[in-house]
Amino acid sequence: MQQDIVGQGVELMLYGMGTVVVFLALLVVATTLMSAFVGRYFPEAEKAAVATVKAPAAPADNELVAVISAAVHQHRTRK
Amino acid sequence: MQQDIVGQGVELMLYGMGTVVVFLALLVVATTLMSAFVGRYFPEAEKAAVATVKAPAAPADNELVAVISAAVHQHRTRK
Amino acid sequence: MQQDIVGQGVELMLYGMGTVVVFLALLVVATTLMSAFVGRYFPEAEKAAVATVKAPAAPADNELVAVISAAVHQHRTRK
Amino acid sequence: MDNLLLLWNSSGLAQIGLGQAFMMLIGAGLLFLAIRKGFEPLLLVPIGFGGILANIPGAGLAYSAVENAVQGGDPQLLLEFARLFGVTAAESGKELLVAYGSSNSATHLAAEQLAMDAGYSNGMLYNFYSVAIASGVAPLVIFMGVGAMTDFGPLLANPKTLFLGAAAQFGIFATVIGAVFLTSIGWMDFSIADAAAIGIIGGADGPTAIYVSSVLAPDLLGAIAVAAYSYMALVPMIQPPIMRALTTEEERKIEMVQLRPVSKREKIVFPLVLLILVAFLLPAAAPLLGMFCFGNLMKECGVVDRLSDTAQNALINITTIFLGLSVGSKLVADKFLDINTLGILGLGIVAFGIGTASGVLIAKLMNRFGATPINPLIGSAGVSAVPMAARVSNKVGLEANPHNFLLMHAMGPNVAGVIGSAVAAGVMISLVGGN
Amino acid sequence: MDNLLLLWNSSGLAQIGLGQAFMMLIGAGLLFLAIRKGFEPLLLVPIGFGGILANIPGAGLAYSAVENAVQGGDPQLLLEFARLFGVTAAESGKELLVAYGSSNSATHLAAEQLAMDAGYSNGMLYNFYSVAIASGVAPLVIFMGVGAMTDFGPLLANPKTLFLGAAAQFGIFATVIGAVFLTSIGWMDFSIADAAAIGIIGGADGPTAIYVSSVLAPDLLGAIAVAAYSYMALVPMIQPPIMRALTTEEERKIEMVQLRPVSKREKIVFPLVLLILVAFLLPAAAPLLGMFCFGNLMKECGVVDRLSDTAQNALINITTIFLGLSVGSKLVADKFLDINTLGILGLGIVAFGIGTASGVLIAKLMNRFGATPINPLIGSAGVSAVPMAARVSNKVGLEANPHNFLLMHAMGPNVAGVIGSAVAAGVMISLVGGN
Amino acid sequence: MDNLLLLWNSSGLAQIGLGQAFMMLIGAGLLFLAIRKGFEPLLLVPIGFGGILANIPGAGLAYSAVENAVQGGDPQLLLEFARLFGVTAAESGKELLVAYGSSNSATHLAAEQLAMDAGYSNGMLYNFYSVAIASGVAPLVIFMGVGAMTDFGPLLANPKTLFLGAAAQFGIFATVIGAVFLTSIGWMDFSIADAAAIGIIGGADGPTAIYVSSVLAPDLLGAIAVAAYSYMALVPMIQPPIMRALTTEEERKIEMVQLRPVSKREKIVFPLVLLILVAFLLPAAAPLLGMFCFGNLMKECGVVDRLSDTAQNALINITTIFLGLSVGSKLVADKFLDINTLGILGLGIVAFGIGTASGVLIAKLMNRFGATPINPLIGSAGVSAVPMAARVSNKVGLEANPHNFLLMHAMGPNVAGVIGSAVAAGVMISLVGGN
Ligand code: NA
Ligand code: NA
Ligand code: NA
Repeated sequence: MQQDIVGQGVELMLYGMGTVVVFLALLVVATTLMSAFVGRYFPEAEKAAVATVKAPAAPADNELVAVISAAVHQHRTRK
Repeated sequence: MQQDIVGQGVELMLYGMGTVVVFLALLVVATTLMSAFVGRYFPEAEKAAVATVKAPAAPADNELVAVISAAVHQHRTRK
Repeated sequence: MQQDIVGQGVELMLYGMGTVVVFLALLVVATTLMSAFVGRYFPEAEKAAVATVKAPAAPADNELVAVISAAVHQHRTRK
Repeated sequence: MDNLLLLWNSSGLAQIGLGQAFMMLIGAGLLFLAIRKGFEPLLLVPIGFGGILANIPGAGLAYSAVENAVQGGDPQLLLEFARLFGVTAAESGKELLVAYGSSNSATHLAAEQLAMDAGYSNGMLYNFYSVAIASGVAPLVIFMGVGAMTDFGPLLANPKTLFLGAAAQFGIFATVIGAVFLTSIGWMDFSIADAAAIGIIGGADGPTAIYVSSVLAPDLLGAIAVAAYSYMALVPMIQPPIMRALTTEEERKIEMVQLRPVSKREKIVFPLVLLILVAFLLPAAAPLLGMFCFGNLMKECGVVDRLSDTAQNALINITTIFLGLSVGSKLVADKFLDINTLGILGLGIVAFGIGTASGVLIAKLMNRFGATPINPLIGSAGVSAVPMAARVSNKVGLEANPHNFLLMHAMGPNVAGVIGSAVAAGVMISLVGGN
Repeated sequence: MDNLLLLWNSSGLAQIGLGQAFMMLIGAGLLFLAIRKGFEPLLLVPIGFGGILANIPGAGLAYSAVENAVQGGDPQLLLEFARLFGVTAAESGKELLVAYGSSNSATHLAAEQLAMDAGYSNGMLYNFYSVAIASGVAPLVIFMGVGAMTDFGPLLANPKTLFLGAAAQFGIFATVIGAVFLTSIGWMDFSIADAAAIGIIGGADGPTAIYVSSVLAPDLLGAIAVAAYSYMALVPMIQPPIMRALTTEEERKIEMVQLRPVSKREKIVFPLVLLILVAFLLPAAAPLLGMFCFGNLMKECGVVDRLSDTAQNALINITTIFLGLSVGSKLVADKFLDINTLGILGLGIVAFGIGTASGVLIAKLMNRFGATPINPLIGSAGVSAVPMAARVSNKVGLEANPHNFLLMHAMGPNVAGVIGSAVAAGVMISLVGGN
Repeated sequence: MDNLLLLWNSSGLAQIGLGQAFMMLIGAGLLFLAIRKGFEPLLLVPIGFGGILANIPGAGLAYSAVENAVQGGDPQLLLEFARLFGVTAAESGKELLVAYGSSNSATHLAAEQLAMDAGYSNGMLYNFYSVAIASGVAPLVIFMGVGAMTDFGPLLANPKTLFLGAAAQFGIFATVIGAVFLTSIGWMDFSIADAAAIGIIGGADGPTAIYVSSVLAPDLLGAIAVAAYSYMALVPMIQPPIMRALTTEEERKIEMVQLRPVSKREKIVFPLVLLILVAFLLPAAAPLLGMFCFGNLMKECGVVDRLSDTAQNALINITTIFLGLSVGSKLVADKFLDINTLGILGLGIVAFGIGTASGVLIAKLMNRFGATPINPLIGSAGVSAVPMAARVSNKVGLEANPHNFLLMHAMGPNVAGVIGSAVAAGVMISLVGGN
């Protein structure tokens, strides 16, 4: 990379942005194929519902804390 | 510190104890001012009660453990 | 250990297996004596029951998780 | 009497510099924003507090033993350092440290031994930084925990949204151009590696930003991390105007089709698919995305819940505490107070803006040519800033159409943005990492 | 253009070797077994995933800075390494690394400095391995956690079962003989230390196997750990046929007398008794059994429950994650793909078989000469593999006699087996550790 | 045959010394006190167990690789060490280690390499000690956790009680005088740094004592930590007689005015006020009080509860386990069995007594001249030993007046005592740390 820094920056942008787009495009393809394959050969209809309900873990975790602290609170107020 | 060790010890006591007293005295002043300032400009009467009730965390934590283990115990005995 | 590797292996087996057996035999003796001693001088009939019930910790821990997640589940379904 | 002098000289008041006082105010400011305004408190509380600790005059908590020794300023010792670094004894302490920085590993070791023998030791925060960040482990462990908290369901239900995650990364590279431009016109002085690290702020992803700058521009890490987390907290203020400016009322009203249910198995296989793609196309992104996929696999596979729970709680919390304090150690005055820091803060917010804009615009494009309707508002979520950006999309959508819940739809580009910036990080490390 | 080349050359596809591709399949296979078949998932998920990461071409995650530098292959640098290791520059990279391995600590340090100065660094997994396993801490911490989860009640109620735990360790030493035999006839090439490490697979105890091989045969650690955990998961398939073959219907029907209640105090004193015996007879086993006893004491003493809970949860989970990934780093193709690995896998299953058999046979013997009846099926639990082996004894027992619950009786030999293999580990380390 | 010999020689019985046997009894005694009598079990269980491990003959768990190598006693190796340390080869092992201790960092490194190359390695407990205590991190992390468990409400409601926390620290400095006096009359042999470290026992604060002695007198750390925790457990026996002797029935009957409610905001600002004072007046106390304030801020600010919870549980528990074992490593016979240890134990209890007395006396003084009545019994709580000392004040108060609940009033001086001893620690480190 002998050329000036602006040149380097432009290059970095071209190659970088290019890679990101290509990579995620391939990921779209791979994911779609994977989903089709799994759906075709390993269907699992009933579980699906659960799967989507279970949703993100973070909230779940927060809820857990909430539940417990609620319990603690009850416990405190009870005595 | 060329002088004998007893001298060093006495010196350490004087300077050490002095610093402790001065430091905590300044902390008394700073704390009092801070409380006055906060109380004057950022009053928060209703919250206060809660604040003092919430008290030390350690007990709270023990209680939490207590609550949970109680739950576990119930659970065990239930089955 | 100049001799050939097979010789070393046989030796390792003899001394190793010997040590294991001797060690665990001594442990049997020591344990039996200890139990007798504790039973004689520090009996603790009532506690015993509890002790055996409490059993392994791992399950307990799993149960705990179970209980909590149950709580969380209720909590979720409730809302 | 000498003791009294000793005590006074060792006190902060006797030694405090203007810069340190100022940086302590900055630290206090970050604490205020975190506690009162709720700006990413999990990171900004430790960072702000660490920033205050790092600037305590005379404590040298953020300095290595060698730095503390040089600042100690014993002439005899300075002479030995100068000889060791092969510079003239006349050099000032600052120049000595520059020479130290550019010397090789063997010299580093010798200098450390010299400092230790003279009774100096590494500061607490310096040790935290070495273990948590210089080793690269803390950002990776946090990324694993984030993976264990991430649900790829919405992304799997609508993979096209990955393009939005890609588009929003344009903010990263536009910022790189901005940084090199400011350098070329002489306003700033960034190397290409610095520019890359600054750009990653536009990734709106804390651990990624910290990881990249720890590799490419350790000196700028403090400013970059502070900018990244502050702007992530400001997303609800930064994004909406841009989103409204670039979309019509009708577009914002667009309702999207209900997402299909995603099976557990797809969720288990996805992190492996992603891992394989990384392995074959971009090994430089393997540490970041590898740990991310590992965390997600632990969450989804359902057979190692105790590991997954620990990764989401005890482990990520412990790591966050030390990561935050370590980042704070980079807020030490003589490293942070620099015109470049202003440049970084300025470029960072530009990065967020451009990322948001490109996400929205590409969403409009896809909407034009795609079959199923896409609400352009979910494009802005592509910058990541999980889950804030997705919530913003949802909120702005509700303003236009009270019955239009975009949250789940926005989660797709949102997590795609995390992958996107990690990929960008990989490219940058493999292209300019060598420098 | 050069950048495009740079990116392509740095991509995995350009660099992947057949071995790496194969090992990534192995890693995927382990994940499949762990997730779908439930094979010891807590360890095999991290190990399998780590194995995939370790073989990502071009990422060098499992290599030290020096290994990465040598593979980097800059001629000038290789020349300097060759000079440093005192070999002719002609040597290939592989030979250079052999010379590096056999050089002394000072040379190691110099080589690391050389690699660092050339811009190479340790891979992520290599760092995990150094901290978690090479230091020996991870297996010890896990053993402490296991101790905190172990209930010695059944063992204390019937100490004789310790003999079954001893008998089953014969599998370990028989395997040693097997390993040296294969070497003597030239099929394999194991040192006596290697043979000892391989034998410990028969201990059916993960942390013990990892600890021993990290001391005696680090290069074989990957294969040994994988074999140990896989076969522990296969216990329900490996043991029953052997148990049935060696026992008569009548023997399997034997009902054992109800275990006496064990007092809390006995349980508190036991780990100390064990510790004293270790201290006086086999100091080499002190780290392993010491931490094991410590964990158990924390559990039983009842006054440090918060420490015991942490040892059983957060601490052991965190350690397991990094231990698993570290073991995975040993699944790197050029170390794992070796005829010796096949030998290890073969010998390992033999070890399990022989251990099971000797446990059952000694149980029959004790049954013949002892006063109280012993069901020979509990002998097989002596191999440890807690609690799987005990469950197997119970299951096979129920087949013969639906009212015969052997689980608690089998827990005695089961935990005795853990002690037995730790003792065997100690003997081996003190006898061949010096080599 | 040689193997049998090898095994016997490597066994403990063949090598045990009287000192080691005695120290193992001491360790068992600590376990008894902790488990049966409830003496600070969270620390004394790990310390006691670590003490037993450290004294296992032949295992060398508490020794560095160099110490193990010297004790190994291979003549050739000893010769090389002697040359390295520049002493005559005639020297005994003990003298060699003294020379090693006084040699510089470069020599240390060379000696370690020599020992490693000879096949020796650091003992498990030695590694724990290096990572947990020598680095200073464990006491700091525990202090952070303590901060996250501390409620400054009572102190804020009645700041004057800070003076009681100051007064009680007189025990620390009186003990320093005692130590130097015993030295001057030749009964003991303490340096001024040793004396300072011993005095801190009077701070009745575990982590502070361990932190200070790790800096000022690492060799005395074991005795100091054991004394500190034992006497903290004995507070209910040590304090009441002194409190009764120095107060009249009437004084003990004094009822104090209900504490005013303290607002959340005061609690959030207080740790920052304290931090600023430390920063400006006593940077040497910054690591200890900085982490303490950080923990407290995390607790009070209310926006990082998940970090605060982790700091109070998983993190502090994990750290406590390794801190305890590390302290135990200092109970190794040849370092602990020393007349100085008796001196330390004796001086320690004196420190507690004087601290208690001065707290009570100053309380009486303040009562005489102050407006609002102060019950002198809360003065004894100024030694810290949280929360034991406060409970003692409450208990003794109830004896005199069954309707007089002093607990909350005593919590003020109690936490003030923690700050007080941390300040004293800072002064000592900055005054004698240089030596
Ligand atoms: Na992003
Ligand atoms: Na075993
Ligand atoms: Na105190």
